[in-house]
Amino acid sequence: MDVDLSVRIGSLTLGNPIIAASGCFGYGVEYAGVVDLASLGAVAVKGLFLSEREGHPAPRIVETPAGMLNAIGLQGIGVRRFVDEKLPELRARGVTAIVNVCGTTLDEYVEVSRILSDADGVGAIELNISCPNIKAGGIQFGCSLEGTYGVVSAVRRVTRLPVIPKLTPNVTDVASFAHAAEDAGADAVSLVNTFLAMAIDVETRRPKLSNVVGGLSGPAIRPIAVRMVYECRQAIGIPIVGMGGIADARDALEFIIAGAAAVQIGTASFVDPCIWPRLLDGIRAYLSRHRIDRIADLVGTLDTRALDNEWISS
Amino acid sequence: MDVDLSVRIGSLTLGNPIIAASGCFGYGVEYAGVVDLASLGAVAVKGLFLSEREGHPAPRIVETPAGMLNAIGLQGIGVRRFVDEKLPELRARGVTAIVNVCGTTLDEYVEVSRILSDADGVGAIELNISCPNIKAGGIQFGCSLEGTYGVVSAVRRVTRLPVIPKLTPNVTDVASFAHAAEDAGADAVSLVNTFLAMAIDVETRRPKLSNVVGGLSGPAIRPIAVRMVYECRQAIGIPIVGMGGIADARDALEFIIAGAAAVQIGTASFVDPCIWPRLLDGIRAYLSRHRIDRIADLVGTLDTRALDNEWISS
Amino acid sequence: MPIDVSAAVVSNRPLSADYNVVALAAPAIAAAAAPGQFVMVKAAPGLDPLLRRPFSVFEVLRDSGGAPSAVSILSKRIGRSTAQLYDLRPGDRVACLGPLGRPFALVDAGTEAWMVAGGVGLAPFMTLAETLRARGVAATLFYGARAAGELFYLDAFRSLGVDLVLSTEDGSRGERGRITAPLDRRLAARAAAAPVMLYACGPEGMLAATAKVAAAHGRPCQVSVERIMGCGLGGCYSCVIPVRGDDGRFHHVRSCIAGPVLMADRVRW
Amino acid sequence: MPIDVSAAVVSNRPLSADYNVVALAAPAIAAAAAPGQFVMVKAAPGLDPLLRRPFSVFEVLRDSGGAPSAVSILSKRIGRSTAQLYDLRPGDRVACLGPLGRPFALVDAGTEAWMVAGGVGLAPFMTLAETLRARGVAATLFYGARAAGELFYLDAFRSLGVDLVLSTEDGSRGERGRITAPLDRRLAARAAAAPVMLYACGPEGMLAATAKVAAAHGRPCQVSVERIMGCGLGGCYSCVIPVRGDDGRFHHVRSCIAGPVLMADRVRW
Ligand SMILES: Cc1cc2nc3c(=O)[nH]c(=O)nc-3n(C[C@H](O)[C@H](O)[C@H](O)COP(=O)(O)OP(=O)(O)OC[C@H]3O[C@@H](n4cnc5c(N)ncnc54)[C@H](O)[C@@H]3O)c2cc1C
Ligand SMILES: Cc1cc2nc3c(=O)[nH]c(=O)nc-3n(C[C@H](O)[C@H](O)[C@H](O)COP(=O)(O)OP(=O)(O)OC[C@H]3O[C@@H](n4cnc5c(N)ncnc54)[C@H](O)[C@@H]3O)c2cc1C
Ligand SMILES: Cc1cc2nc3c(=O)[nH]c(=O)nc-3n(C[C@H](O)[C@H](O)[C@H](O)COP(=O)(O)O)c2cc1C
Ligand SMILES: Cc1cc2nc3c(=O)[nH]c(=O)nc-3n(C[C@H](O)[C@H](O)[C@H](O)COP(=O)(O)O)c2cc1C
Ligand code: FES
Ligand code: FES
Repeated sequence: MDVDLSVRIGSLTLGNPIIAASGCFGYGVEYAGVVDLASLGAVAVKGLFLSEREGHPAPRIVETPAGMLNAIGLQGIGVRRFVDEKLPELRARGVTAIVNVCGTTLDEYVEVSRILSDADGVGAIELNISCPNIKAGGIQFGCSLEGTYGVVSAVRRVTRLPVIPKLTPNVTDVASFAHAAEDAGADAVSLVNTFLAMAIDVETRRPKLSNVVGGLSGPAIRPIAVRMVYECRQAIGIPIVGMGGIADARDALEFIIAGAAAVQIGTASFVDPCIWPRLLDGIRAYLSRHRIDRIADLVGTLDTRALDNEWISS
Repeated sequence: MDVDLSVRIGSLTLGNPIIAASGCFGYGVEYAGVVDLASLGAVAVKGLFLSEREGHPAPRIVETPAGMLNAIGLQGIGVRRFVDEKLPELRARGVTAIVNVCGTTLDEYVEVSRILSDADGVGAIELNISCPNIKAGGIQFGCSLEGTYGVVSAVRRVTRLPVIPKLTPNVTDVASFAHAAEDAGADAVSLVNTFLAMAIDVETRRPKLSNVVGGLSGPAIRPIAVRMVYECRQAIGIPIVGMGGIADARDALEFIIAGAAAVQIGTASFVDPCIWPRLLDGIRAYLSRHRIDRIADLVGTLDTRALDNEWISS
Repeated sequence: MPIDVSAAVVSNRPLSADYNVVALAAPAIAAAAAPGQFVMVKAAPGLDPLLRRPFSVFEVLRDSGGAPSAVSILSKRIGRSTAQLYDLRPGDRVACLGPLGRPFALVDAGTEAWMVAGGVGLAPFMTLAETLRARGVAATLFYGARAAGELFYLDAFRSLGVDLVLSTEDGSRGERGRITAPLDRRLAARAAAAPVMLYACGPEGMLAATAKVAAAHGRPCQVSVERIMGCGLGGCYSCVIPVRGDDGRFHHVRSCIAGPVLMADRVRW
Repeated sequence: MPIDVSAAVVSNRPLSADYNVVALAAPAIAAAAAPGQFVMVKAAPGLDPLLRRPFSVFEVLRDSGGAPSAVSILSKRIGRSTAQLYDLRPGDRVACLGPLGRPFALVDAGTEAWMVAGGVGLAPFMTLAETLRARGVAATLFYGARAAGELFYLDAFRSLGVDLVLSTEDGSRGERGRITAPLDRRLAARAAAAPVMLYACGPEGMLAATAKVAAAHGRPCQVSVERIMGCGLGGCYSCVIPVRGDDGRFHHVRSCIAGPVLMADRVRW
C-alpha cells in the first residue's frame, strides 16, 4: 500500500512529517555529506538574529539521565549571511527550509522575518519565542500571553510565509499560549522547546554549564511534551508541530496520535545522524499495518474512552 | 571527623536530611522488615484525605526514559484510620512522620490537618497542593498563587506542627509560589511534585495510564527540579525540601548545594529499597572529604561566578 | 523478611528464541522462598530500563550438600528487561530482592491439586509441585501454550509425579485450543465429593476464564496475578487489583503484598 | 564523507586498570581516516548514556592482504561510556561514525615532527607517526604520564623510528614532572634554522603550556583539542573554542569541524 505522508502547514506542503529540529542540525548544509537532505519533510535551521552572535562560552552541553542540557546561547551567523551563504545551497539541494527566527526585541523579530520573506527559498518561519538560554528576548515573549500575541501578530503583518511560533513548555498552561498564537494569525505552532534546567558539579560546587542554566531535551522530556501536544490539540485548530525526545518511529507516532501534524527530531539526531530513513520507514510500515492511507488521518486520534475496568468509585 | 547531619524545619529537628518521599513508601510500616526506619531523617507518608479513596484503576504506572509516570489517584485509608492504625507503629519505631495532607476543598485540608495536630506522633504536615492526578483539589490550589496562599494560611491557623506546602513544578514561575507559601506562614516548602505527562500505546492508540495523564518522576526530571530549588532558594528564607530524581548521594548533594536543606527520595527507592545507608554514607564521606562540619553549611553554596573563559562578547 | 542481594548469574539456559531460565546465586532467598512468591529483579545496572521487574521463583536450586543455593527464573522475552535477562552471561550480576508476596495456600493429601498454567505462567508451579509432592498431594498440570515448541519442562513435572494435560493454540501438541476446555471437561467428570484445589497462573484473560470454570463447578481456585509493579513491597500502590472485601464491596488491593496469589472468586476480572 | 557503521568488536585489550585498546571492524572508516581525525562512538545501545563520545583513531588495522579492516581506539576510563568501552567483548557491536574532523597538516621530510602527548593524548600520534615515517619525516614523541604504568606502546613508536622523550609526574620513568620541561629545553637547544613542527594532544592545560613553549621558541604548533561534543558533525554548536579569525577577533569555532586540530597560536586558552 502506498501511503500519503504529506503534511500541510498553511500554504506549505511538506513531503513527509519528519523535520530536523532547530539548533540540532546546524544550517542543514553541514549534513549534506551524511544525510539525503531532500528526503526530510523539512529542515529547521539554527535560530537566527539580525546579526552574528558568539553565544555562550563552553561548556555548553552536559548529558543528564536520558537527556541533555544545552546553553549554546544562540550562536549564529545572522540572517543576512544565512540568506547569502546558506540558503542558496539549501535551495539547490531541494530542502524545505524552516527558518528559526530570534529577537531581543519585537522589532528584531519583525526585521528578521521581513528579510527572510524577501529571500528566495524559505519555506516557513519558526518564531523562537521560547529559548531559555538568552537573557533578553526569546522566552520573555514566550512566557507572556501578550508577548506571544504581540510577536506573532507583528510578524504576521510583514510576511506571507507560514508563521510557526515555537512555544516554551516552561509555563503553567501551554494551551493558552497556543490559543494566543492562533488568535494572532499563526499558521501552526511548534512545541516543545527545552525545559529550563541545571546541573551542578558537586565536587567544585559550580554549575556544569557556563550559563548556569540550560535547556533540557531528549527522551527524558518526551512524556511531558506529548501531554502538552495533546492539550494544545484540544485548544486550537491550526496544525501542531510536535517534538521533545523523539528517538524512533514509535515515538513520532505517539506525538502524531496525540495531535501533531508533523514532528521534529533534535537530540536523537545527535545520537543517530542517519535516523531519518528509519523513522520514515517505521511510519510507513505502521500506516500500512493499520491500513491508514494518509498520515493526516492519524493526527489526534487518541482514544481516551474510559478503560473497561474504570468502575471503582473513588 | 564526625559530621553534623541534623536539619531544622520550623520546630522540628531531623537527624539527617534524607526523607522517604510521599507516595513512594506507603505508610512507612510496609518497609519495617527491609529498612531501619528510624535511620531515616523522616518518612513522608502517602497522601491522606479525610476519608478512604480507592484511587484510579490500573494501569497506574508506566516506565518512561529514566523515569516513570504514575496516576495512582491518591488511594488511601483516610486520615482517621491512619491515625488509629499506622501512626502508633511509626511512633513505636521511632520514625519522624511527615504526613502528606490532601483535600478536594480548603475545608478538607484544614480538617485533615486539625486531626493530625491532635494526634500523637506527627512530625510535620506536608500540604499536597500539587498532585497532578486528581480532578478536584490538589493542583488546583497549587497552580494559583491565591489558592496556595489560601490553603497554607488556613492550615497555619489550626496547627502548631511545621507546615510544608509541596509545590508543583507545572507552573511558569515556581519561586513566586514558594514566596506565597512563605508569606502565608509556611515553615518550609517541598518541591517538586511530579510533572504532568502522558504516554500512548501507538498500537491501540490508547493512553498507557487509565487516567490518561499522570505524573513524571525519576532521574529524568532531576535537572529541572534542581533548577527550581535553586530559583526558590533566591526567593525565600525558609528551608526547602528538595526532590526529583535523586538516586545517589551525589544527586542529593546537588540539591543541597542548589539550596535544599533536606531531600526526599521517591522513585529511586523503588529501584533500590535499601538505598538509605548508601545515601547517608555518601553524604558523610563527601562532607569529611571537603572538611565541612555541618550539612547546614553546604546548603545553597552553589558558586555561580562567571567561569574563567566567559569573555567573548555576544 | 525480603533480602536484597547482588546475585551472580550461575547459569543462563535459552529454551527457545524467547524463553530462558537464569539461575541466580542467592542462598538466603532460595532458603526462604515459598511456592508462588516472587522476586524483584534488575537485570542490569543503570537507568535503561529504570525499574525492577517481578518474576516468580521458578526453581530453588541446591548445592551438593542439599542446602538452597540459588533461585532460577523462567523468563519470556517481551521487552527491555526480559531481553537483558535473555542475554545474561554467567558471572554477571543481577539485583534480586525477595522472596516477596503471599504464596499459594497449600492443600493436604486429601485434596487433589490441579495447576493451570498459560505460557510463562508455568513459572510458579515447579516449586509448588515439589512442595505438594513432599506433602503427598496428587497433582495435575494443565498447561497451555501457543505451540509445541513453547511447552517446557514437561519431564521435570513428570518426574515429580505430576499428571500432564496439554494444549496448544495451533494444535501442534496436546489438544488444540485453550487449556480451560480440558479443565472444564475434567472438572465436570469429577465427583463433587472429591476435593480439588485449582491453582492458576497466566495471562489475565486465561485467569478470568479459569475462575469462571472453577466457579461453574464450585471449586476453590487460587490465582497468581501479574500486575505491573513499581516496588514489590507495598510502597507505590501501582499493582492494585479490585478484590471483594469482607464488607462485600470491591477495593483496590496491592497485589504485591495482598497477592500475587488471590482467591479467584474474590477478584473482579 | 563520514560513514556510520555498527562495528563488531574485533578485540579489546586492557592496558591497565583504566586504559584499554578496542579494535572495531570498520573497513570503510579505516580506509578513509587521516591522522588526527576522530570517530563518534556509542559503546552500547540504549539511553544510558545517551550521546556518543568522540575518540581519536588510534590505529588503522589491516587484513592479511594489507587492506584497512579496522580502527582501534585507545580509551581511558573516566565515566560511563569509557567504562562500557573497557568492558566490551569480541563480537559486541558499537556504533561508530567517522572519520570526522580536520586532520593534522603533514610536514615534508625537510621538517622534523615533534609530537607532544599527555596521557591518553597519545591516541592520535600512532597513525601520525606511521604517516610521517612513510613521508620520511624524522619524528620525536614527547610523552608525559602520571606514572610509568601509564606509558603505553613505547615499542610500537620505537619500531616506527620515533625518538622518545618521556616524563612522569611521579618520576617513576623518564624525567620527573611535566613533559613541557624537556620540550622547552630541546627547543632551546635547537638551531633556529632547523624547521620543527609541533603536534600536541592532551589535557587543555598541557596544550596551553605547549602552545606557550612553542610561541616562546617561534615554532608552529598544531594542537588537537578535546571539547565536549554533542554531534561531531557541526550540528549542535556544543564543542566551540575561541579562535582568532582573520579579522583579528576571537570567534567561537566548532572544534568538531574546524578542528579538532587547530593552530595553537590562534586559540585563546
Ligand atoms: C508477580 C509477578 C510474577 C511474574 N513472573 C514472571 C515469570 O516468572 N516469568 C516471566 O517471564 N514474567 C513474569 N512476570 C511478568 C514480568 O514481570 C514482565 O514480563 C516483565 O516485567 C517485562 O519486563 P520488560 O522490561 O521485558 O518489558 P517492558 O518493556 O516493561 O514491557 C513490554 C510490554 O509488556 C507490557 N507488560 C510489562 N509487564 C507486564 C505485566 N506484568 N503484565 C502485563 N503486561 C506487561 C508492557 O506494558 C509493555 O507493553 C511476572 C509478573 C508479576 C507481577
Ligand atoms: C576529538 C576528541 C578526541 C578524543 N579522543 C580520545 C581518545 O582517543 N581516548 C580517550 O580516552 N578519550 C578521548 N577523548 C575524550 C573522550 O571523548 C572522553 O573521555 C569521553 O567522552 C568520556 O566519556 P564518559 O561517558 O566515559 O565520561 P562522562 O561520564 O561523560 O564524563 C566523566 C567526566 O569527564 C568529563 N568529560 C567528559 N568528556 C570530556 C572532555 N572531552 N573533556 C574534558 N572533560 C570531559 C565530564 O564532564 C565528566 O565530569 C576525545 C575527545 C575529543 C573531543
Ligand atoms: C543543542 C541544542 C540547540 C538548540 N537550539 C535551538 C534553536 O536555536 N532554536 C530553537 O527554537 N530550538 C533550539 N533547540 C531546541 C530543539 O529544537 C527542540 O525544541 C528540543 O531540543 C526538543 O527536542 P528534542 O528532545 O528532540 O531535542 C535546541 C536544542 C538543542 C539540544
Ligand atoms: C507512585 C508515586 C506516588 C506518589 N504519591 C504522592 C503522594 O501521595 N503525595 C505527594 O505529595 N507526592 C506523591 N508523589 C510524588 C513524590 O513524592 C515525589 O514528589 C516525586 O515522585 C519526585 O521525586 P522522585 O523523582 O524521587 O520520585 C508520588 C510519586 C510516585 C512515583
Ligand atoms: S508494586 Fe508497589 S505497591 Fe505493589
Ligand atoms: S559537536 Fe556538535 S557542533 Fe561540534
